[in-house]
This record gives sequence, structure tokens and C-alpha cells, in this order.
Amino acid sequence: MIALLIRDLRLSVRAGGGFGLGLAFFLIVTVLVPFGVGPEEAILAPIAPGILWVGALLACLLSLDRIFQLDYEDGSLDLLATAPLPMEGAVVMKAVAHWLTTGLPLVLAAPVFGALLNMPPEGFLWIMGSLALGTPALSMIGAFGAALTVGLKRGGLLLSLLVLPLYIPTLIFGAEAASRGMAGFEAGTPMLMVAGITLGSLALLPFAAAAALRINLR
Amino acid sequence: MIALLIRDLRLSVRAGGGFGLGLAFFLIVTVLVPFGVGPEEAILAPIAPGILWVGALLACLLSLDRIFQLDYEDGSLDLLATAPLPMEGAVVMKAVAHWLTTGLPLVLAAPVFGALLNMPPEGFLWIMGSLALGTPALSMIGAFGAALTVGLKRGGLLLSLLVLPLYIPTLIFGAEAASRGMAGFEAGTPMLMVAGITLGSLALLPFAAAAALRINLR
Amino acid sequence: MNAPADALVVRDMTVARGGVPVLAGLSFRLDPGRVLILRGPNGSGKTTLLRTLAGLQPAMAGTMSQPAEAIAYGAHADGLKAVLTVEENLRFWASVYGTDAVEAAISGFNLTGLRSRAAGNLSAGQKRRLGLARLLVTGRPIWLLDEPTVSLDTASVALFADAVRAHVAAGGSALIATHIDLGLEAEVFDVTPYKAQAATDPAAGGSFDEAFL
Amino acid sequence: MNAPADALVVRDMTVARGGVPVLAGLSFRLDPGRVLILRGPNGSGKTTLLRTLAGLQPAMAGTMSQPAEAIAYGAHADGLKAVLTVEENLRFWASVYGTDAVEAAISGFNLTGLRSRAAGNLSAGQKRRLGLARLLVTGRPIWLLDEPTVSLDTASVALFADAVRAHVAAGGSALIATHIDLGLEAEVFDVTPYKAQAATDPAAGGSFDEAFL
Amino acid sequence: MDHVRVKQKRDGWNWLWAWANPVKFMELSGRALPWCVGIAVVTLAVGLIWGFFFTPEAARFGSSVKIIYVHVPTAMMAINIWVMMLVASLIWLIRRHHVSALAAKAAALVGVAMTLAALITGAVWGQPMWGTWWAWDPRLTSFLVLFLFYLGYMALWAAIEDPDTAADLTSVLAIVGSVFALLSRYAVNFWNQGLHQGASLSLDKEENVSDVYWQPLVICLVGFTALFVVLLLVRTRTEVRKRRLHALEMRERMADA
Ligand code: HEM
Ligand SMILES: Nc1ncnc2c1ncn2[C@@H]1O[C@H](COP(=O)(O)OP(=O)(O)OP(=O)(O)O)[C@@H](O)[C@H]1O
Ligand SMILES: Nc1ncnc2c1ncn2[C@@H]1O[C@H](COP(=O)(O)OP(=O)(O)OP(=O)(O)O)[C@@H](O)[C@H]1O
Ligand SMILES: [Mg+2]
Ligand SMILES: [Mg+2]
Repeated sequence: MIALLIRDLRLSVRAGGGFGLGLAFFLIVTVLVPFGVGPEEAILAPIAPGILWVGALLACLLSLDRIFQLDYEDGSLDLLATAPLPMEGAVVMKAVAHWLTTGLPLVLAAPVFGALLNMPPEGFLWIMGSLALGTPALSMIGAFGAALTVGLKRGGLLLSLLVLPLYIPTLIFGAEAASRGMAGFEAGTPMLMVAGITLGSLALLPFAAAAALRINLR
Repeated sequence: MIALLIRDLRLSVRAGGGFGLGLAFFLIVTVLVPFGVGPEEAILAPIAPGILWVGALLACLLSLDRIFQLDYEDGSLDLLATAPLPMEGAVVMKAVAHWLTTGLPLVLAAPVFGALLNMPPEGFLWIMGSLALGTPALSMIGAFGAALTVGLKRGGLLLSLLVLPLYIPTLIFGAEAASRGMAGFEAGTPMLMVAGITLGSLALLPFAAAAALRINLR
Repeated sequence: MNAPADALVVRDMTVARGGVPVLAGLSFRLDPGRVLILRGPNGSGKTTLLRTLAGLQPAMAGTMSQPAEAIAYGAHADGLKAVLTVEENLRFWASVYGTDAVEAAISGFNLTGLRSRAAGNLSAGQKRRLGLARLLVTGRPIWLLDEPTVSLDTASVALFADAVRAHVAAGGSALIATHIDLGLEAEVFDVTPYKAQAATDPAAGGSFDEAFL
Repeated sequence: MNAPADALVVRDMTVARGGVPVLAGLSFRLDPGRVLILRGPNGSGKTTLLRTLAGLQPAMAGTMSQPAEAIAYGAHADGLKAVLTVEENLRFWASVYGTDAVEAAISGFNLTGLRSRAAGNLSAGQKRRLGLARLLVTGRPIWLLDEPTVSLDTASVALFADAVRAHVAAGGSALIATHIDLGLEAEVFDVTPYKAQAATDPAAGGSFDEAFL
Repeated sequence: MDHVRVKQKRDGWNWLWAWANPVKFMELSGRALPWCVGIAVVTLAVGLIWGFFFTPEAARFGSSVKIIYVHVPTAMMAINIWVMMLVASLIWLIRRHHVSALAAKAAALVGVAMTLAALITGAVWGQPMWGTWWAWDPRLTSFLVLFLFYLGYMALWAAIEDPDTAADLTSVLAIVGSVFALLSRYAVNFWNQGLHQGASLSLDKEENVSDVYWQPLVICLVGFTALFVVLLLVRTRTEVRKRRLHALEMRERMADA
């Protein structure tokens, strides 16, 4: 199973970019928003945690279809399914690889992007913490969505459509935790909720995703 | 060339969704933002045009890699390149098909989403107008980006990275036109700029995109 | 049937594609040390049968028995990663199957010179050779192969036949769907007579969507 | 060479893949009414040559002359759209090439029964037949085919051979890379002797990256 | 061959185009490099030491003003390097000189470093001056956009395997990107009028920084330009060597394939 993780990381590094691309995309989203809504600090600062969370979510989203689609197209998924490797394990490994290449860089870089959006420095730890707790859930939920839509030609948009509603609770609690923390309010409850969602997803979704994959291969 | 347009439209309708998917994604983005930044009208109304523009842009973005990638993978692009059809024409047709399935629905539905974001009704015409003028540029620029990255395995994110900076002028002028119009200020200049960008892109980018495609097929 | 425990035995199987039965009433067995060639015109259902045997889709009816973890499946598509080298591709599968036969596989399919080439830069036949080399690193005894010699030149076909012979000599077995003559000593199983008929009698085995009829 | 204007004439051509010359010094001609079979082991450069002739990549050296808009290229991949039906796929290409031979193509490759099936639901061989039927709707006189009979059963290979014969009888011509025997009366052009050598003499034709050496 | 004829026509420029031959380039740049290094070290040392230690502290700015000696040169270089990349890309597309494409690739790396340095020094300066690390001022914003263009350009280089294809595609991107980068600049100016300093080196303005600051600044500008030339040569030489390695591998493969 580690072999699969290593292979996936290697593929994403080889095939150009790897860790950097998600980051660059995140940067661009944070730059675009001020262009859309205007440069005033009074407007930007309060919405900063929300924007960062939405940006993280979109960066995850855009890289999701790669989780299974390429393997499906070149036939590896069939071969993996017949290999002595529990499908659930394969799903988890793929979600981990996705998180390492997208989620983790975002967590680490969040303060820089926060500064770009005129977020006060008190908020940095909170945004990092909430992203660190929440992005694994994003990857796992995304892997489930990718498993549902693998093999569908119109994957990209359909996948987003399926996955975004599933992301909503994570987003709400995550953004809430970050903005409460930034404003100096009590943020323990939403943080706990985010952690709960992540744990729950990691515990249950691999089974659902593996089932979806098996059905799609049929 | 019309045959290509019809085929592409038919493909996008058949392969699930067609016109609806871009719209649904747009809907979800507009729904996500209040979750991220909080529901107060005083915050939402002024940023509404910007959010709608950013949403439109992301909805375009997500469907971009489909413009050439599928045709590349199944070999149709090779065959199209050897067919008696100027590559430039094929690029334009593909951009038009993309606009019809993503841009046009967004233009038509913008008022609904505006209302969701507590945008005052005076702004509806402006947001529709600016999107109508600007989204063709988004599709054409996107087609250029897609032509650059066709065949690269890590298409999705790389494509975004290349295309989003190119979207910046359109976004700035478009959002500015919409929000100035909404606030009752003079908005003719940014509107003209948007129209200029669209015309310029349509006139020049097909050549660049066709060149990129030819290089990529080599 | 008193098959040895390590044979692949298929009894009265009906396989379906897209909900439609394509082959019905199939019964055959594949003993260790044997090769069975699956024949049948295009669209007769060979791929469907092989996918069912590999466990990728359920059979509509019938049973099949086989030793645990014995099957290696080689599909129409090779499952290669274009950006990984020939060796990396094989090493990955070797570690998935927990074997260590990479070198043997590389030399067995004449890939030594291509070892550190990215798989995406191979020609069609070279890719196919790599896809076949994957079988050797699985270490599995029962090979299910779907048109393995597509795109291969005559020398490579001979290489493949040698590999099958060596595999069989070592007690393995192979079920090969193909349209061409591989020069192997093997039984032939023609699926043409088993083409599924539109089931007029609901009890006849096929049962797709019959609830709606 | 005093070729008729409608022949495909290749002179002293060097073709390259990924910047590396693979075949050098190729000269041959393909007259109307003739079939030329391209042979060579896997990886010898047949696909590269065909892509170059089809105009998808530039030749590294040499010239080629051909009538305008005469070539139809059939690649390893079929370029089918899975969600379109057999007929829709063909109609699309017919309107791209401005011809109207869809019915002839459908019956010529025995696709009548599959006419309204989505191309994604065909078997490997049926897909290939559809890919070949596309050639008929192009209406082009020169066919460049890359392993056209992959996955086809014997009946379908015969069907293909008939199609080529009819095409040739009508004044067309075909250049076919293949590893198997098609039963066509044809000249054979073996590319093996033209394998490009590491160019020690820069004037020899190949000139890739030599500036760096 | 086509370009041989062109060369003869432009006899007077032969010395320049000779650089376009990789072997010749390696030879010439190898000889030029030590001189460039010398110039860069001397000018940078003089400029920076003078600037940092021998200029008075400004009344309003305090000692933080001295960051100008890094900030302004890096900012100007960042823009100039993009222009140089554009020119190099055009040369590649028109005359297909390999060194020119490789120089563009090498310049991008230096350019992105300069952009980043300008952004960071600006941010460090902004903190005492404007009380914020970042503001959406047009000058700053268009710099961020430039940074994005650099990133996209480099990512495209990295993603394509075949070197000539990569050179072609990145050149197309550089051309289209330049147009859009210019457009963005106007768009950003239109969008927000900001806090940032106007051009202070324009000769006719009375608001020019006084001579004490000005002289070392000019020396620093020269120094950073020389530094760019050094880095460019070094990087280009590396790229040429990498390409040479690639060519040798290919030849070897042809020999044993
Ligand atoms: C991250 C933030 C910043 C960026 C990206 C930035 C960018 C630039 C650029 C591009 C230039 C060169 C202009 C030219 O000569 O064409 C420049 C010059 C200059 N900047 Fe900044 N700047 C930043 C922050 C600041 C801050 C905070 C200050 C101080 C208040 C400042 C003061 C200056 C001064 C005095 C010049 C020299 C003006 C000139 O020679 O044109 N900059 N900056
Ligand atoms: N999704 C589907 N829905 C309905 N029918 C299908 C679907 N996929 C395949 N079929 C049909 O099922 C039949 C069996 O296909 P299969 O791929 O098993 O044939 P095959 O024997 O492997 O043929 P070939 O030699 O061409 O590979 C074919 O007639 C095919 O048209
Ligand atoms: N991108 C690439 N870079 C370098 N070499 C390549 C690349 N793609 C293919 N090659 C090599 O070029 C040679 C010619 O390949 P080509 O596909 O033309 O062979 P072919 O004759 O069609 O073989 P086959 O019968 O297997 O299809 C092969 O040796 C292959 O390994
Ligand atoms: Mg089959
Ligand atoms: Mg080939």
C-alpha cells in the first residue's frame, strides 16, 4: 500500500508541479477576489477567513478528478482492483497522496495568503489550525466523489457538483472557527466539529468509496 | 465547421448535464460564499457583483480542460488536424461551444444568483450586460490555455495557473462595470474595455491557440 | 467434477454486459499446466467473460471456483503510467503483488534496452511488451489474457509464446482470448455456440430486468 | 522520378520522434491503384513515418510530394466519441469531409445492426470496424493506416481487405503498417534497413540537437 | 539551409549570432563570466555599502529608507527581465536559436527571484511606512500579477518534456502573456489609485529624491543589472549542459536501440 502512495506522489511530482500547483492556484484565487470585490481593507479583512477556506476548497476540487480518473483511463484501476490490495486501502492511500500534494501546502502557506487579504496576524494560527484539521476531510470526501464519478466523461463539473454540497459542513465550521478565533471569540466548538467531520470521514468514507469504485468498474 | 459545433454541443448534452452543470456550479459558488463570509446583507450586497464574476470565471475554468483534452485522448484531435478544416476554425468552434454551454447560461441566470446575494435589482441589467460582453473572452482565453496544455497529464491545475492571470483584466473591468452600474456611477468605460478585450481575444487568440495545438500534436 | 483444488472451474455461467446477457451456459475448466484459447468473433463476449472471471463484474448465473488469490488479469488496456519509466512501472506492480521478479520480467520481454525510458515514449508494441511483462511480476498462477498480442511483431509474439510456455511448464495456466494463432499447444474453447438467446423462458438462467417484462 | 501528379512520393526523408531520428533516407512512392505494406519490428518507426506523412509532424529532412487534400489517416486510436451512436460518429466525419457516404460505410463494415448503438458500448473489434468505416466517409484517395486490423477477427479482416481492394480498384491507394498478413496483393516496404544511425557526420541529414555536442 | 543564407546577409552581426551556437556560446560566456562577476561584485559592494552606511537617515523615513537600495533595483530588474524573456522568445520563434530559448528559461528563474525580492522588501518596508504588510495598491498589485505570470511561464516549462515543444509553447505564452500583463497593468490602475511612491528617478521632477540617495542608487542599479547578467549566464550555461546531456543520451539510445 505504501507502494501506491509512493507511486502517486511520484506521478504528481513527475507530471509537472506536484506540490506547487495547488499552492499557485490558491494564490490566484486569493488575488482574484480583491479584483472582484474591491481593494478596501475594511471589506477584505472580515471576509478573509471565508475566502481562504473557499480557495482551499476550490484548489482541492480542481485536483480531485485526477485521483482515479487517470488510473481508470489507462486501465490501471482494473488491474489494481484485481491486485491483492484491499480497495479501501487503495482509496485511503490515494486520499492521503491528494492531501499531501494539495492540503498540506495550503495549510503551511495560509498565513501568507492571509496577509495578502489584510487579515490581522492574530488570525494566522486559527486559519492554519482550522485548515489543518479540515483539509483531510476535504481530500477524503473528494476521493469519495471521485470514486462515484470515475469513468463518466463529463467528470469535472459533475464531480464538483456532487462534492461541493458535501463540503458545506466542513466549510461552515472551518470558516467559523477561523473567523471567531481571529476576532478573539471562543472557537473551540467549531474546531471540534471540524475535527469530528474529519475523523468521521476517514473512518467511514473509504468503504463507501471502495464500493462505488467496484460498481463503476463493473 | 458547424458540424463540429453541433457535435460538441451534442456531446456535452449527452455526456450528462450540458447546459445545467456550469449553472449548478455557479449556484454552488454563490451559495458557498455566504457560508464562508457570513450572511449579513451589508457585507454581501456590495461584494455581490464581484462574487458573481469570480463565480462565472471559476465555472468557466472548471470546464476548460474538456475543450480539447477528450479529443486528444481518444485520437480525434489527430484526425481533426488532418481533416480539411482550418485549425483556427476548429478552435473558434470549440470556444463557441464552450461559451454556449457555460457562458450563456450564466448570463441568463445571473439575476437569480444576484438576488441570492442580496444584490439590488438596479444591478441586474449591469451584471447581465457585463457578463454577456465578458464571458466570450473567458471562453476564448480558456481555449487558448487548453490548447497550450493539451496532452499534459497534470492538465487541470496547470491550466488554471496559466489561464487565471490572463483572466485578470476581463475580471477587473467586468466586475468594475457591474458594481459601478449597480451603484449608479458611470460605467461606460469599463464596459467598453470588456468589449474591447472580447473582440481582441476573438480576433487574435484563435491563431495562437491553433499554433499551440499544432505544436502539441507534433 | 473432481477438479484439483488449483484449477479454475466454471459451471453453467451466464455473463452479461450492460445488463444484457451475452454468453450463457458456459462450462469449462482450466487445469494447472494447461493453456486454453478463447475464440469467438468480435463482439461475442470474450472480454466480458474474462472480466467476470477476474472478479471485476458479477456473473449473472452459474458458479466458478478457483484457488484464492490466483488470478492475474491482462486487459485490452495496459495500465501503464506514461511518466514512470519501464522499470518503475514494473517495480510498482511487483511491490503491490509482493514479489521480486522485476529483472526476470525485463529480460523475459526484451526490455533491457528500454529499462529507463518513460513508458509514454514507447511505441505501441513496446508498450504492449511492458504490459505483458507485468504478468511475470504478479507471480500469479492463472493468467487471464485479453488479446495479448495486439500490436506485437512476430518476434515479440514468439517471445510471448515462450513466456506462456515457461509459465505453464512451471505449473501455471493461461486463458487467452485471441484472434490470431499463437503457435502454442493448447485446447481451444469457442464461445460462439454459447451466444445468449433472448430468454423466452424466465427459468432459463438469464434474469436481467425480467421483473419488468 | 516522373511520378503522376496524384502519387505520393517520398524522397530521402528522415523522420524523428521526440527529437531523435528513427528512420533515415527513406525514398518510396505510392501510385494510384497500389497498396504498399509497411513492415518493421516494434519500435522501428512506422507510426512516426505515417504521422509525418499525414502532416502531423515535420520531417527532419527530405521532401514529399502529394496531391492536395488527398490523405486520410487512420491512427492507433480510433477517435470515436463514446456517447455518440455509430451513425452519428460517421455522420460527423462525413460532414467534416463534405461527403455523403455514410450508408455505404455502415454496410461496408457490417455495422448495420449496430447503427444506433453508442460507440462506447461496442466491443474492441466493433470499435475498430467503426474506426475503419470512417475511412470510407472521408472520400480521400490515399489511405495511411496504422495497424488497422488490431482486435479484428478473421471475418472482419476479410471485410477490411475487401474494402481496401474496392478502394484501390476505384483508383485509390493505401499505405498500411501491419504485422500480420492481410491477404492483399501488395508490395512490401520493409523499414528495417533504414534505421537511423547516430549521425557522426552532421551533413548526413539528421541534425537534432547536434549544435549541443 | 535557410538560416545560413540569412547569416551571410547580416555579416556585420555575425559576432552576435555566433552566441546562438551553443558551443560558441559556452566558449564566449565562459570567458566573459569572470569579468561580469567582477563588475557585479564591485558595483554591488560599492553601491550597497555606500547606500547602507554612508547616507543620512531621512527625517520622515528613518533608517528604513535604506531598503530602497535593494527594493528599487530588484523591482526594476523584475520588469526588465520579463521584457528580455519576451525578446528571447521572439528570437527563438523566428530564428530558432536554441540558446535564446534556453536563455529565456534561465531568465525566468532570475526574474521570479527578483520579483519575490521586490515584493518582500516592499512588504518589509510597508510595515513601518504604511502600517501594513500589504495593500492593494496598483503598483504592488501589478507586481503580484507579474509574479503570477512568471509562475505560469515556469510551470509550463516544467510540465513539458520535449525541450523544443516546451520552448515553442512557452514562447507563445510569453507573447500572449505580455499583452495581457500590460492590459492588467492598466486595469489595475483603473481599479484602484493607491499609496505607492511615484517614479522618483525621472529626471525632470522636482520631487526627486535628493542626490545623497540618488548616487548610490544608480550604482546599485548597475550592480543588480550585472548580477542579473552573471546569474543569467550561469543558469543558461547549466541549461545548455543539461541539453547537451540530453542529446548525448539520445545518441546513445540511437546507438543501442
Ligand atoms: C510589496 C510591496 C511593494 C512592491 C511590489 C513595490 C514595487 C515597486 C516597484 C515596481 C518599484 C519600481 C518603480 C519604478 O522605478 O518603475 C518600486 C519603487 C519604489 N518603491 Fe516600492 N513596492 C512595494 C512597497 C513599497 C513600500 C512599502 C514603499 C515605501 C513606502 C515603497 C517605496 C518605493 C520607492 C521610494 C520606490 C522608488 C520609486 C522609484 O524610483 O520609482 N515601495 N516599488
Ligand atoms: N455497455 C454495454 N451495453 C450493452 N452492450 C454492450 C456494452 N458493452 C459491450 N456490449 C456488447 O456486448 C458484447 C460483448 O462484448 P465483448 O467486449 O465482451 O466482446 P469481445 O468478444 O471481447 O469482442 P472483441 O473480440 O471485439 O474484443 C458486444 O456485442 C458489445 O457490443
Ligand atoms: N516521445 C518519444 N521520445 C523518444 N523516443 C520515442 C518517443 N516516442 C517513441 N519513441 C521511440 O521511437 C521509436 C519509433 O516509435 P514508433 O511508434 O514510430 O514505432 P512503430 O514502428 O510504430 O512500432 P510499433 O509496431 O510497436 O507500433 C521507438 O523506438 C520508440 O521507443
Ligand atoms: Mg474484447
Ligand atoms: Mg506503431
